[in-house]
Amino acid sequence: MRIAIITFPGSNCDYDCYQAARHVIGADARYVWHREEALPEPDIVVLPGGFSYGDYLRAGAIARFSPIMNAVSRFAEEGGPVLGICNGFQILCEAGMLPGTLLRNASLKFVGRKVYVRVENDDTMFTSRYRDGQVLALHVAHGMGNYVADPDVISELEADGGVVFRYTDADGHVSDDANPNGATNGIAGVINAAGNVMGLMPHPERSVEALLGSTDGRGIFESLRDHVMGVTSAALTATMGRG
Amino acid sequence: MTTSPPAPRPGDPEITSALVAEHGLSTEEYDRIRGVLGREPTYTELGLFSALWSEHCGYKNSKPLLRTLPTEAPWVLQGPGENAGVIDIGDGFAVAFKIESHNHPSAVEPYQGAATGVGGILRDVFTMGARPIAVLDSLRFGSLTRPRVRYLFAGVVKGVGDYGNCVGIPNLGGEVYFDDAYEGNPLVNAMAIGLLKTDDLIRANASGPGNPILAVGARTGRDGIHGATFASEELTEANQARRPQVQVGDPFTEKLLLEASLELIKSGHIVGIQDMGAAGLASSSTEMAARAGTGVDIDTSLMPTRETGMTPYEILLSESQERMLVVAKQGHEKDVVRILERWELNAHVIGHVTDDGLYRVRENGVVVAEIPGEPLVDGCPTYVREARESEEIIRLRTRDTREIDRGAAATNPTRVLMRLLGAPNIASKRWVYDQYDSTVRSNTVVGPGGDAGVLRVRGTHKGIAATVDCNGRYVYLNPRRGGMIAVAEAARNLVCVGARPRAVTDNLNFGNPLKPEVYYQMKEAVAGIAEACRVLETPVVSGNVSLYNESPTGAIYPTPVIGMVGIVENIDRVLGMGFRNTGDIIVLLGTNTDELGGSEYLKVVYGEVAGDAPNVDLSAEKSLHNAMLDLADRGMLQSAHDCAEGGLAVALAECAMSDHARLFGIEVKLSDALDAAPLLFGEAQGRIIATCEAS
Amino acid sequence: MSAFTAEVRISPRAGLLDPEGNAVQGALHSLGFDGVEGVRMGRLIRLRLEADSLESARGTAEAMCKQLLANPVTEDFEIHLEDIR
Amino acid sequence: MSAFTAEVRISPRAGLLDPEGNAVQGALHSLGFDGVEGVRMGRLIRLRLEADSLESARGTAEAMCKQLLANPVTEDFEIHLEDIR
Ligand SMILES: Nc1ncnc2c1ncn2[C@@H]1O[C@H](COP(=O)(O)OP(=O)(O)O)[C@@H](O)[C@H]1O
Ligand SMILES: [Mg+2]
Repeated sequence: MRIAIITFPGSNCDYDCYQAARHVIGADARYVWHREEALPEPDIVVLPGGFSYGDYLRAGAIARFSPIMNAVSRFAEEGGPVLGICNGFQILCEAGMLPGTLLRNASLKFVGRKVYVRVENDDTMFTSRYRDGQVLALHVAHGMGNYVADPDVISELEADGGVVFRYTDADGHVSDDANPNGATNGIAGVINAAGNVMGLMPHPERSVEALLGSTDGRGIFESLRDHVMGVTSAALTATMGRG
Repeated sequence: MTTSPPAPRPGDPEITSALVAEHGLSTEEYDRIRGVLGREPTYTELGLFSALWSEHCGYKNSKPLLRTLPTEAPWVLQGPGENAGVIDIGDGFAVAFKIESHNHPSAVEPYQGAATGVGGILRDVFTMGARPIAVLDSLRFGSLTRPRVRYLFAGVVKGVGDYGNCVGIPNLGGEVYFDDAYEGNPLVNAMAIGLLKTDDLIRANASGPGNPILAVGARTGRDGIHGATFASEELTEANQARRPQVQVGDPFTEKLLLEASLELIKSGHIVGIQDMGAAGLASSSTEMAARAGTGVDIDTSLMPTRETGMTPYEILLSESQERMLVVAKQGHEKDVVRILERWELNAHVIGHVTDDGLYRVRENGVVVAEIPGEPLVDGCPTYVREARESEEIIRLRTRDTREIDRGAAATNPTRVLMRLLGAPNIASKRWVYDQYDSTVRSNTVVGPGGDAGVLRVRGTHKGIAATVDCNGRYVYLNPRRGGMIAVAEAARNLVCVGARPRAVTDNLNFGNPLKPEVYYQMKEAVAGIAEACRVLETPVVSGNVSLYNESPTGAIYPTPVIGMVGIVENIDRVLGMGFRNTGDIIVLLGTNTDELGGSEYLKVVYGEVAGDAPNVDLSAEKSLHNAMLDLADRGMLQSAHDCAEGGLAVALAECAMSDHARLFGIEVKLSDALDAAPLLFGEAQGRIIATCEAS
Repeated sequence: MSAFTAEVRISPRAGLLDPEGNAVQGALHSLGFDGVEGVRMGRLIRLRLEADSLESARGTAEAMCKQLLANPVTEDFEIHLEDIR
Repeated sequence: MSAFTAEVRISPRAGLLDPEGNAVQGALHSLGFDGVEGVRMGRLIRLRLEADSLESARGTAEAMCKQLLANPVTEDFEIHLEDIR
């Protein structure tokens, strides 16, 4: 399984994603510099967190014009899984690959701490290893995670399983206190209608080892591995059948 | 190569005694400059001497004291004098670290002042070939009741956070104190730690005559001209007006510089690299040459500038941020430029290394400064000043604290405990560190909020622990003891997480050294630090001096901040401060004593700063640390926390409440024959609260 | 060719939440500026550009806003040009 | 009492580095807007306030800028008022 991790100038969680993908999931992880025009035939593309272009103007606004983004959007159009984490989520929104946008945190302060999120849709290629209602302990670290979209977009997301993660307390209850950034309805992660592009503000890649306090983030990478392996073996069967 | 002495540059001001004084140079110093040159200096040369012979670069009032600090141990790979100190941690890895102050800039513009402070210290670390892996911040402000203080506090924290967060370096801890003594002159000290393969260590030398010198990174503007001199005098109304233009940080460019520099160092195309920090191009180029015993020949008209019409004087002294000076191997310029361009950075050759030992600056080829390099860098006169202890402090120290204590602790211990827990100096600092990313790079085992931060070292079974500490009130009451306590407490914080203390970086924040009372504090505090570092086997490998920390309200508390790094041999044995299981046994390692001097109790309940700083027995401290490490290593402990401000009662409460999602109750029996106040709230040193399983 | 300065004023679209504006308004109230309402935080971008005519400068500036400077989903913009040559 | 809208235009002081402006300028160039120079990023704040007169509204707005809205060390501001009642 090959994971392409796109590195923009200012990305700083590319290393964490690489380590998680390679050493925890055992994937063939590769960094792809944003100036490249082609992807190295990956099974999965990850847009990691950080501060691409310093978050200047708006988070993700400049990065989305990077040459590699054409290839990323083609990859997504063909159904390839694209995961945007934190700044990666912001880039996907700016690029129009996910609905809505991420404004400054309601507190106007950067927030770096442990949060809890509830799995709202376990029927995706990113979350199949979780159960609906499961509460995960993950870290957030962002200044612009306040998810907003037009009211009808929000209703649609809510109705169609577009909301994948929601901030809650440790017991799975939604509250203002549990919401680190003021995001509408406590939305922490969303997925596109086709089900292959997901963005989230918390960092699953930082919660994959018990030594560091939580392994709750592994599920996303493991779900993706299941998805890729499933597809691959089906494709294999199909080829052999035709032969 | 011989050149005729530089002629005055058209447009430069004439050198008068007033101009010399404005450059912070005394008449004797000016005479010495004329002696070095054998003629009058040009304006450009005056600027160079002024910067390099400032306190900030030349350490003129602190060098004799600094020489008394222990700096050696078998594990020290690089002691003071380089961009950062470096220690060996085994398994082929080394750790580089240093602390730096940005007090004056933060008093003027808290956000940019703090941000650029973090930027500078990160560059000091990665120019050693080390990848920055942690930032710590040590902060002091006046009383939070004042709006200006709240503005400074909020701005500084945001500045520290935004910069480190953007570059992607986790914050591992720090400290924040509030006291009127820092009103008008906040302290902002930032420490950075980097990890490197021992083989990748590089020193900032301009060796090899003929080698090209390149300016890399941001363009040069007029920001911060004379920042080094500004940092070397008191903040007054008068110099507020001619203070340097604010330096603006660009963490985005810093991140690119970081990656590019590490790649350059690995590439073998360069011989040395240094940040253009305080006194900018002037100090970086002269220091690199001095270390190598070479000379340099640079042309300021080749420096890329951001503003028009900049003079050599301005270009040499600008403190524009995110710039580096690189000495490449001759013939490898193109490779260097290629690497930098990939990181979207610019590089320009501005001169070359020479073998004549001269520091030569040109403008469009015309020599505007030519100074023997050695005296410029090392010839700054040093002074041993008059030292005299302040009568007032002697009076405070010798006050009987039992007469101040009117029995609050005995009558209502609960109420006192609640007040102490709510006091700004003791209350949780979450408001601060929740604005910092402490988990990026996925190595943080213990983040801010514990006794010390701990990172694992990938590819080994080890961890690196770090803390910053200083109780300025103790140093004020008794500078020698206060200095010792700062070191002892830092070491104790490290052993509490299971790390063996290894080395120190110190930031000596003091007032005006020309005042005998202030110089006395420096001298005594440094003596205390030196002694404690000897006994605890933690040599000083890097540091920084920040003097003239005064404001209209007087000198700050003498505040020698100790940054200490320790090694965890077995990362699975790391301890936290919070209690773990109901039923665990709480034990106190160390002894309660009958001391209340300098305590938070006296300050919070009675508004008094008085009595002697707590006694410290360094050899007992050392035994305590060894015992603690032994217990940790055998896996016999569940948690450990040192007793600091607020004493035993506060420390116990902190252990019980460290995880707000999981609160514990406690039941302890104290059998000492002590009054309630010293027993519960005294700040006796050398105490650790540990827990172990009941069996 | 002529040179122009452009001032681009970007503001959050009416009706859209403006957390920063709310926070600033709260801060103004607590400083005693009670009569202040409807605080909206936007961006001001100033730049110089070359173009043949005012119309073509406007066209360029609009294109820059649509493509990059303003977020089409959440922000509105106005362009103010001045001929400086 | 009358009501006013105030538009506060805040920009980085001349000579100070503007890293955000540099990044935006670089992005504009790489999008093909070559003739763009001197990009400076500022802030635009719009609000409504009550005051007896235009002068008193200006006084209030200036006080707000000095105390909170603009950074006196790094930014310059302009105030534009309009009477809306
Ligand atoms: N400025 C800061 N930045 C990051 N962490 C901080 C800061 N100030 C305090 N902390 C963290 O808060 C905790 C308590 O600080 P302090 O009371 O100074 O502890 P101690 O007395 O053990 O040194 C420590 O873990 C410290 O690292
Ligand atoms: Mg402390």
